[in-house]
Amino acid sequence: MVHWFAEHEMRPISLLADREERVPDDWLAKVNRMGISLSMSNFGGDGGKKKEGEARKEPRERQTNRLGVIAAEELAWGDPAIALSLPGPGLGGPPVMSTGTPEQKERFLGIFTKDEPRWGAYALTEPGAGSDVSGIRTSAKKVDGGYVLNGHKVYITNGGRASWVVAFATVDPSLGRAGHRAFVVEKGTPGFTCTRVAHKMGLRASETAELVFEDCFVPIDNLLGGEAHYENRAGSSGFRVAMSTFDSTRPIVAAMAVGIARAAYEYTLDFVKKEYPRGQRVRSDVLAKLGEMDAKIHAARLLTWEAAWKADLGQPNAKEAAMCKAHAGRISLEVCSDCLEIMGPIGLDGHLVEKLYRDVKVFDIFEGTNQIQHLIVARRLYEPHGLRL
Amino acid sequence: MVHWFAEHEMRPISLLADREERVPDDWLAKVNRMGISLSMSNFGGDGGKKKEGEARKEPRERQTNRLGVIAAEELAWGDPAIALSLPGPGLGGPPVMSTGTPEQKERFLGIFTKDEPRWGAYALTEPGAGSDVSGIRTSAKKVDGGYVLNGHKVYITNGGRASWVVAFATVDPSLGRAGHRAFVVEKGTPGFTCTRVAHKMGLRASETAELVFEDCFVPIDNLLGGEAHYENRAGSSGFRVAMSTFDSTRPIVAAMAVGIARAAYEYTLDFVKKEYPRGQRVRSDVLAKLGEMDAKIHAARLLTWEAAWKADLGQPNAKEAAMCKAHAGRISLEVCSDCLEIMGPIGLDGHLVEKLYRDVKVFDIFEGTNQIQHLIVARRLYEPHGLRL
Amino acid sequence: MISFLPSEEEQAFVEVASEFARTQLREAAREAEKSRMPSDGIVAKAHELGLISLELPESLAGSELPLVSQVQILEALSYGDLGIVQGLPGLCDSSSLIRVLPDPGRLELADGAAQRVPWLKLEAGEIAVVEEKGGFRLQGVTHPRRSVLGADQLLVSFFAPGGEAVLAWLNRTETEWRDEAGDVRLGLLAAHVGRAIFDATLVRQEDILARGAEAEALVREAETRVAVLEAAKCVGVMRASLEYTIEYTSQRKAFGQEIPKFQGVSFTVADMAIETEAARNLVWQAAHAVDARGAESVREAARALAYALRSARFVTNQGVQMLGGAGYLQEYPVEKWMRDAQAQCVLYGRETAWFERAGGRALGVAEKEGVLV
Amino acid sequence: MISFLPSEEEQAFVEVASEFARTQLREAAREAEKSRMPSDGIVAKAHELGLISLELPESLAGSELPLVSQVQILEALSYGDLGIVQGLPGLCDSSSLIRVLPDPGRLELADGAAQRVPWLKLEAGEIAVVEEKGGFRLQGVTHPRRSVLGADQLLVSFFAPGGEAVLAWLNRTETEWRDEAGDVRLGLLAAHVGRAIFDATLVRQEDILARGAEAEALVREAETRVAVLEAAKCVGVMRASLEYTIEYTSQRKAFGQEIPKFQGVSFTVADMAIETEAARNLVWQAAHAVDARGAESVREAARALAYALRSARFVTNQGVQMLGGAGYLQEYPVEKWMRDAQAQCVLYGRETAWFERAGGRALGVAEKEGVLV
Repeated sequence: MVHWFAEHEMRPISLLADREERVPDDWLAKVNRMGISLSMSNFGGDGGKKKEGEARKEPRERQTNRLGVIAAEELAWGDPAIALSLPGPGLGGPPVMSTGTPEQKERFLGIFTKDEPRWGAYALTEPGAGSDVSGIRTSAKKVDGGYVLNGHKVYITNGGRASWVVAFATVDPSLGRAGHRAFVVEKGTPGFTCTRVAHKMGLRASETAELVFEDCFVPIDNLLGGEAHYENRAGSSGFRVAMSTFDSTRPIVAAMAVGIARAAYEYTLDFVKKEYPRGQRVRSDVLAKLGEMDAKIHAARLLTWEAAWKADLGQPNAKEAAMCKAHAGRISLEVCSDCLEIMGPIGLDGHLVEKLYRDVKVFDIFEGTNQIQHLIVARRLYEPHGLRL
Repeated sequence: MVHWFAEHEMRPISLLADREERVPDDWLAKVNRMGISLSMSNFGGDGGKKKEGEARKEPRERQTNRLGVIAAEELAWGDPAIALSLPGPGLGGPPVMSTGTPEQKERFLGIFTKDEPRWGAYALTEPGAGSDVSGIRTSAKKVDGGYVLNGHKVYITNGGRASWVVAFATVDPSLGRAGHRAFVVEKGTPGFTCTRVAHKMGLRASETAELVFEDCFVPIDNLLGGEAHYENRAGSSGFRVAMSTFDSTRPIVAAMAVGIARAAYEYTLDFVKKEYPRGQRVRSDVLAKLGEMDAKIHAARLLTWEAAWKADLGQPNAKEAAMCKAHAGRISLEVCSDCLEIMGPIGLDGHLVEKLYRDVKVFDIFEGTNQIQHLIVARRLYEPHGLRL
Repeated sequence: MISFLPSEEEQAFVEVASEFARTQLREAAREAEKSRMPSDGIVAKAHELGLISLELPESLAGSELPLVSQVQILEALSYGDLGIVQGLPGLCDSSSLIRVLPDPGRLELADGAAQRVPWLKLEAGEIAVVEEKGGFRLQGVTHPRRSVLGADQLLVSFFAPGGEAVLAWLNRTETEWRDEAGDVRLGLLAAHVGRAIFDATLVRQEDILARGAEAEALVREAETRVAVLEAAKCVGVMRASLEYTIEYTSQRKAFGQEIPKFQGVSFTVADMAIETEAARNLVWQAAHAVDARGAESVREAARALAYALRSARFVTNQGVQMLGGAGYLQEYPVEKWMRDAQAQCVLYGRETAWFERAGGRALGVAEKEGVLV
Repeated sequence: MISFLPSEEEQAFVEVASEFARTQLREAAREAEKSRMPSDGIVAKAHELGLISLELPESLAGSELPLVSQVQILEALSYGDLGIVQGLPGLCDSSSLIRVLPDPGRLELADGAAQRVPWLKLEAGEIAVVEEKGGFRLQGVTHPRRSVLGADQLLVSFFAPGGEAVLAWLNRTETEWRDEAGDVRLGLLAAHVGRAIFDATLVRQEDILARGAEAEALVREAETRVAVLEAAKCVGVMRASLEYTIEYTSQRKAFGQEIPKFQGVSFTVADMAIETEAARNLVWQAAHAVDARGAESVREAARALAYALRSARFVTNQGVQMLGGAGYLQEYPVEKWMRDAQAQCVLYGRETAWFERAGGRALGVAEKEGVLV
């Protein structure tokens, strides 16, 4: 089903959306009615879309994460930029699901209906901070009835059109991670503006926004989990919200990278078949390259499945999530680049592979750079030896 | 000339020396009479062998370093383990030449004559310290008329048979690098023993020794450069002796790695010519691998030449020395491994390439690991930007 | 979707193998390398534990385990020492060939697990073959191969002068050949690597097990199984190097701190872990696929072996690198693992050829000619 | 032994180029990408400085510089912006072909430097060729190539139906062809990349410059020169990415310290520097070799280009990686350099093919058939 959608609904508008740097509105409306959404929204339970109004007791579906990565691979195979633009809570979904109060889940996830395409977003990164999540500087000052936010967030997927954004801020930078808080800031809140939509190397059809909070008052009801959540636990809870999100989103991002690599690889297989008529001998180095891609793609996919599988079992999967992200981020670019090499100059003109190459690069950067993933893997490897990295 | 020697004197005993883990004595005596020595001994001026008795004013020969790397490549092409076993002051030569008093140069370098093969050695590394040269723990306690050394040194090439060893020790660990002193310790000095000769993955014909100093009294005359040398200059002089040695020895080590890679590559070229009779089509992936090796070897050689060339011009070359060592250390193993792949199982039995593969690995480790070289390169790259790494 | 959990039965078997590997193989590794064979004690113990007849059919008193179980056991054993694993008797690669034979009973193997039987898959031109009396005469010296020294029997596959594939079983008692140790120093020194020497050796008509398309199909299926099993062994040696490296570096300081705090060390170790896990998953998946569909899954098997060979070179090399000078010394195990892994690549590579094969299957080209069909 | 010092004259030329690159090309890069060509001002200035007729023979008012001088100048220019460099007029790749022609004067080029003349080295089967009246008719659409859009003239080399090589000069005023921009987005967007469309286009007998062995020799020599020149441009874009990355990362903090203090950053940057320097030296040496021995040095040229293409991909990719999210944004230059470098590889690769060529020469195989001679 998802593959059918990817092939017949996404692929046909893929190059167009890249050129126009946006996904057509009527397409989004149509897809929203079909109920298709990037499975990120389903993480940590089920997304709000289908079950609004039902009680959500977070029954960990045994297959949720595995189904999630399979769907993400297929959607990215169709088109990663369009996949990221699909209506739904996006990366904002997991923190609301995992940390939100029942009322918050209802309020923020309940808006995703088939009537109108809507988006949620996730605002963590700040200019000059990048992968250093602990160093956020957006401030949250406690005032009567809520908090006042001031700060600047960058690289926010769907940040401009989102109905709400999960934004991370600190109540006191000197507290470090313990001072972090997560807020749901709604579109139209005074002092909350989208200042810019970035032009990028790839993923051009996906909206990447910069957000600014200027004396932006956020009512106490929008503090994710409520005051109690941060008082009850010893420190660093807002930070943990951000971090635990990664363990479920990294396999999704890795799966998308796998989907992109697979798209490039399959496209190139078809290309080679066309270039070498039946009965002709294929260059051995081209065969070896194709075999190498096949191996890399499957290796990355299996690492991704492994991380998702562990999540489904309820086991800690931070190491596996980082591994699959690091591996998939790296090999997917290599695959796209090798595909371009095999296709030669023909590949420059109107073929999908060059677009996939531009798209895929950021998968080695966002949701934690390759370097951060290595740090996390190393940390888990040395932890049993009493070494803190 | 050097190539002739490598081909006709070294190659024939190469596999034998590896198996017996030593170079035959009569061969060493013969070679010593021929006056052939690994050009390391010629660094920082001219080695003691040929000009003993003459005044040495360190006239920087314009070509010395460049000739040195060319000779080192050829000798290692012949056999790297045997090259390291050639009589001469070895790595002990450069510090004596650069820092020794005229009397010390005379006394220590004057022993290298054609009468009898003799060796010098260089003892820096300690167990548990590895590349961290600044962390040496061998102690030098000032006493009447000299110093008493206590400590343990490892990985000393020709350490067992050397007539003397340049050993680094600290007069006070709390002084850090400023406390370092370099001594020439002569064979037979009471308290100075060779405790073990190591068995290694490769370079088996080269003697790698462990040395122990136990209350070993070294007369003041054997403090390299004399007391004055350390008093006149502000701190860290012993450390500098060790470090500046690297800038001239690393290109030599890199050149040897290039020589090994070239030997494996040329051997494999010949092998392929034999395997594919004239008029037969060679597999395109084998051709591409050979071309890649050709490129890598030449790239490494040129980096090595560049470092030597800078040294000949009297320019700082620490960055280039580290670059060529890092590059050559890495690619030479890749080349040997690829050669083994091309030769297939035949290469397992009595062929030179597998020996070269075992030999070459350590070239990415000794004289500073690949990691240390990267650190040095990075340090030089960021220095102009005011950043100390 | 694939499960990453071993079954309970597998788990028990793997634990036995792990225990044996840890307590005995690891310790005996250097000694076996020196004497160029595993000790009698090790062989007897391995036999007793049932670890050397995993692939053999039950009709020959083997365990006839599925590949997915075998790969776990072989990984566990090779974690102890790949060199010893490759030197154990049992029929080696030939057990995969025997496993796929329609009638293995005719081989009259009393105890397959006690025997050393290499499978010599002779390359075109490696040995001179002439037809004689419905059989063949072989003349020449083979390339070095595992298990050849002191082999009890030989399985040979070769091409007859007309290009027809032939698969034959040579018995010491009936057929004459010699073997030659040569001068092998790289690695897998306990694996009985040597060359077989045929001096007008007669392959009688009754020695022939299969020919033509049937022989080719058997060879292809057996090769596919061998690829998966050998890949699993690569994973074992990788894991050995990885874990030793973590252990060693975690206790070592330089420049005033634990060296894993330098990303030059810890990132490399992370890459070692990632490559090991990636290879492991590919092997696991290939085993599943071949268990289900036999030689049809040659693509999965080929890519698993190619990836494992490459990763094994990378991981064991970095293991030496991370130990620095110590890594180069024979008193630490990592240099041996690097040599063993490289020898494994030489014996079972070329890596590029396996990638090529996987690519060919993905593209749909004919195995032999590399042309599109 | 090789000297790594430029001559004084070269030094002066390089300084002019560097200044131009720094002050004008770097700044105009995005604009040129947007308008898909360098601005008139840039073109005029480049012309005025004599930077676009370096390879042309003096008989055509070119500078006829040795390659060893040109590679330094091209590196300096491409350091500014590779996209603009590839979009400047002047005869482009064809100037190398013109340079080796025995009688370039017959081409009647008023001002070569002002013209855009691609060299279409047509692959076997790319275009249908039929013989006609001692000349040929071409039919079909070529692959995308640099400088095709709005070309003033064409140099074409192709194989006649019998397999004979033909080299011809097509003039807009005499010959008809069309060009097509297509949909190019990857990189080198200012380089006039497009396809030429031949619709029964006639190559008259008088258009033919050479055929048979002579044509092949000219093509081989020109190709060798082009390889060196294009490799030099790769070095320029590498150096741009390297230096920008050093500058950017040196000012950036994370986790409380400057990010180059993490070896995950600084070691990668060191690798970028090593690869850039390695490629640079190979280019330098190849230029020396080709200056001295022409097409005989195809091995040096091929390995320099192959290495430079690979390194350019590596270095420009790591440049983006080291900048993190910023690297992916068009407001920083590194993403453009990565795209441009990849496009350069696509246009002048395949890297593997160049390595193959170098390997073939090292081994002594015939260029065309890949067989040992």
